Amino acid sequence: MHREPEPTPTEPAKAADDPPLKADNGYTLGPVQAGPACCDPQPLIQVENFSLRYGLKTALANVTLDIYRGCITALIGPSGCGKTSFLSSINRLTDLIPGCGITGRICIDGGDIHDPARDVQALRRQIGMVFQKPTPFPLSIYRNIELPLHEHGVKRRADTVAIIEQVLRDVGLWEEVHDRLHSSALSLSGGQQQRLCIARALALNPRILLMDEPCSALDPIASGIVEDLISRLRGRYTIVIVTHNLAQARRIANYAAFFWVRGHAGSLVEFGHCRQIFESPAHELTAAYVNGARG
Amino acid sequence: MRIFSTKKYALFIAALLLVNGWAQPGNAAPEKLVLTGASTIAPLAAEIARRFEAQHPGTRIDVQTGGSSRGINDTRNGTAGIGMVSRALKPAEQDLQAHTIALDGVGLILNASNPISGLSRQQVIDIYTGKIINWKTLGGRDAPITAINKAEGRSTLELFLGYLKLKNSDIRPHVIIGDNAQGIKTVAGNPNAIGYVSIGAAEYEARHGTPIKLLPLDGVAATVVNVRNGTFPLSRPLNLVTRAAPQGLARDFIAFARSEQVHDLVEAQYFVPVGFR
Amino acid sequence: MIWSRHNILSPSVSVDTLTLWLLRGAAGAAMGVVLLILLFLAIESWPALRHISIERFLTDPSWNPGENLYNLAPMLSGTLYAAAGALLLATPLGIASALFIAYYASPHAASIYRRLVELLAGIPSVVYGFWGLTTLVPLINQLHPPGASLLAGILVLTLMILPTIALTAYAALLAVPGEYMLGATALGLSRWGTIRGVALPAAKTGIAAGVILAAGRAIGETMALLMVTGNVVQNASSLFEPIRTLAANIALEMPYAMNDHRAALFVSGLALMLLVMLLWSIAARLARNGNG
Amino acid sequence: MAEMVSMKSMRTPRDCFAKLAIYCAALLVCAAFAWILSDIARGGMAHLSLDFVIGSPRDAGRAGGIGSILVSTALVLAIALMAALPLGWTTAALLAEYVSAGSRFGGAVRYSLQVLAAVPSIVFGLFGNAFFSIYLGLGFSILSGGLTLACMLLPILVSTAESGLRAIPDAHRLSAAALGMSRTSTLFRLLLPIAAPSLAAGLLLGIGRAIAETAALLFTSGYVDRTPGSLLDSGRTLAVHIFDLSMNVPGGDAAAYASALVLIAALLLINMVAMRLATDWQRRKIMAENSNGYSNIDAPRA
Repeated sequence: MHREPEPTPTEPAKAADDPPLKADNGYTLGPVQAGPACCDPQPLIQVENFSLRYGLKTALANVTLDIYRGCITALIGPSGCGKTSFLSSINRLTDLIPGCGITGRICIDGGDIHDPARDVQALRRQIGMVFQKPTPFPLSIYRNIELPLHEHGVKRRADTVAIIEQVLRDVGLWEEVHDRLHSSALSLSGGQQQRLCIARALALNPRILLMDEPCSALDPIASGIVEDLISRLRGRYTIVIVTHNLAQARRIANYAAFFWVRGHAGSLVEFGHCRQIFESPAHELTAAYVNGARG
Repeated sequence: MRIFSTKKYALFIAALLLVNGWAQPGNAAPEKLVLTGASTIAPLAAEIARRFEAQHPGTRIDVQTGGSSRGINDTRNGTAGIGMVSRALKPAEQDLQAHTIALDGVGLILNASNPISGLSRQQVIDIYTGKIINWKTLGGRDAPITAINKAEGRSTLELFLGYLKLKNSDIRPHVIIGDNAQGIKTVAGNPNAIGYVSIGAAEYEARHGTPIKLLPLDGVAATVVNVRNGTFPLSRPLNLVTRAAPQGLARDFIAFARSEQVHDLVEAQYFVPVGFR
Repeated sequence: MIWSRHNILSPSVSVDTLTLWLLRGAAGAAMGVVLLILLFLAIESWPALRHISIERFLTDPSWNPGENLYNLAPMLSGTLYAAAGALLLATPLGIASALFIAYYASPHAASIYRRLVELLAGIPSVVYGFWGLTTLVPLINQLHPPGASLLAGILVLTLMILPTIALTAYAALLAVPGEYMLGATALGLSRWGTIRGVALPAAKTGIAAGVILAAGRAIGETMALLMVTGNVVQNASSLFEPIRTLAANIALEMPYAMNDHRAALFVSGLALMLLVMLLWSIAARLARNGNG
Repeated sequence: MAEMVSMKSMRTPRDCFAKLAIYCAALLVCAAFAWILSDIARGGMAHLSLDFVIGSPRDAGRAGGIGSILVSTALVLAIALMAALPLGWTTAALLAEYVSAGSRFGGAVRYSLQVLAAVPSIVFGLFGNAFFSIYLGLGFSILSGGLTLACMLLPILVSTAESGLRAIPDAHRLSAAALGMSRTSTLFRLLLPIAAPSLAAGLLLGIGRAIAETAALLFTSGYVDRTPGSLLDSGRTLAVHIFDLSMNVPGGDAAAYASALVLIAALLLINMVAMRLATDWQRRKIMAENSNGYSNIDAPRA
């Protein structure tokens, strides 16, 4: 398949001819051929002393952590502790909020994302984002993916078509929608819409995926399918996911970061391997939260 | 700007040009003359213009009404090439040149069903100043009088007031109208109304079946004949005015409007052609 | 190798900047229109304001520009009488129509009735005026000559502003949360009790804003009134007397007004504009407070 | 709301009276409007024919038709829309998408549009006469009339388009930004197509206002009743024609009725056609820009 960082990608047209590597329920994601294993972490996103405020109100104070390439990092913690703000800072979506200011640094591959010379749109193309509620545009399924592709220079129809098929297969939606690509995306079910949003993000071939409680607005079955999909994306993408579902975080995440509100501002309490956070938390707040939620 | 659809916009403009082209087939820019002013002259001027255009292809003459003052105004500020003024020019208007094309009178009109057949000058004054408010006083049926006055700025009004030696602020009207035609229409629609309009316009309408009648003034019947022989007390010249000595198309048109070629049109409107006096 | 083949252009910030300036230019032009209107009204009014002191517009014995008399007061009163009369009639009818659509009619009837009202909102004022002239004026003339009168003006205006009031009142009623109504019904209030006790108070500001908008429209209305009110400049002492409104005065005399007379018409236009602007700002404030 | 909240009516006398009053009011309104519409329909039908619609007016409009007047109306309308649409919609886009609530500039623009909406049409007529006809020297012409109307339509177009854009949830803007789309293409490719129905609704309202307008046109486009030869010629619109026929032409009532009927029919027709266009346009925009021929890759799969 064509998505791995190794320089041996397959032509997607060929991929379409080959019988897809069949995973259990229609997914066509192949096995991870390369990429860093989670046991050998290399930081992709480095956050140093990062603070965020809206107007005079500090939303997030002094966060420092590394997010590792190819891994799934779960952000957990109670509501209002700045998890979503942190997530939106990574692709500078917070720029859109008036009165929003930051201090500290967020670096991707060593480059500061707030560098004035940084092309924000190019940055955001590298970083896909999926929101809590599925947000397909009220356009056709096809157009939903075509629109960002067109924006980023993929203008030839054949290419567009190939990519759309590829990403829809990647999220296991192809079989369900290939005969109605031109009907409205709003006609899909919630789970399908969320997978379409993931596909739309994948179409731009990002390196990082940010997910803001991607399953919380879905019913348990759809939620299960999306969760399954997310764990399949591990290794291929660096994923940062906000979740309130601790069981889900345990199931899919390699790393977990626990946020808490201290003195009206959210801050990072503890960061570590998922298992460590859940089974032997170093901080008593973490222990209380994890146990409380469990019991 | 894809959504605003440059293509569609271009199409829109193209369609517009097409409509224009269709409206004026094969004629790039006709020579144009605009006449504005007295509603009394406008119908006549429109007829003359039509004949003039037929004889001079490539010209276009637009006639708009509005009143004599507007004719003066528009000619002064250049909006119109020729102004139509249904009275003699006042001393303050000597900066303009007047070219009389016909004579007209102003007559009182009643609804055709009104039994009154004549009014004295004093009676007319009393009606318009609100001293007589019922037709019964004048020997008619028992019905309140609806006095129709013209709006400020109309030459017919000025002429009429001058004849009655009244000021406009003395008048107690019930309805105020603009054009002659509006006055005729109001009188035709209201059996108890009285109004005053151009004799030409009134006679034209009366002949075409509108239920109105002209009243004699000072015992002189309001007819074209009496205007022509100068016995009718309320008569006036119909003028075309220009800012300076007319040039080009304006000169041709004024000459045409004063020529014998249009006498039949003048008479068809119940005006008196010049040169017949 | 799709990705490498496509030269993924870095989307330029300059396009966004360009768009922003384009939009700013357009908005500036829109703003310019208002300034231009005020500027030209002021310029054209200036000769009159210079020659004629302001109080003369209210204290001159009459409106006779030919005799240099410029009293706008009778036309102001005519305008206000007509607008007030129309509001008096149209407000209860409009609110009743809104209540009918919102709470009384069956869904089917409500949608038909609403369509009807919307259709009426779209009928040109000149058509209302024409209808008034050919139907209403002769009828009133039989009752009390001359027919063309304040009453005819009020009736025609009522028909014209009724849709505005009905539609805004309906929108305001629609915005009343359904739970309020359910709650009131659950307390055992009758339908009318619920409406009077809950719906109308909750929709009060919206309805008031609609009425004020309608008043603005009534004051600015020109053609329909020009056609049916008889246009005599006077303080009407009865419903059957003709009047002239400020707007009708402009339409009637503008074509042949000159010098100070023309300028005086621009003054009345300016006055009209300020009057309506005042009403609208009141309505806007009401609407804002209602929302906030 | 009747379907939302079904209230069981308790039959008190006051309740019955209120119900009666409201039904009477509704009936009264219906009756009044039935009266108007039937009057116009009855008066107009007799005079209406194809010749009337396409013919030129003769004898001050008593005879002949309204063909040239329809042409003038269409031209005035076209000028007005061509001037007002780009200006209005871009202004709306600025107000809805680029200006924060507290912005001075946005506030000023919004305030001036409110003022513009409040200006009575006769005042637009005064302004158009002073500015377009005399100051710019356009005279009594289709162009002056159309531009005056454009000023009048601006607030309607802006407010409908702005509210349409504001109704789009921010989630779409966020998603688009997260996908690295520029604000410009978000606006033109995503937000405006989504807002198409409200743009169309505003357009309809604008057309309705423009076609119905008389007072603003009397002193700007004039009332020459011939087919205009160019945009600098005077042209009489349908509404002005009705005014002239009913006020100034004895015996013009029949033609006025017929013209009024045509005017109302035109308003209804434009409404329907534009609605249809809007839905089609939106459907096309919802689908891909180059969707035709997608089936060729679809086929082997099927």
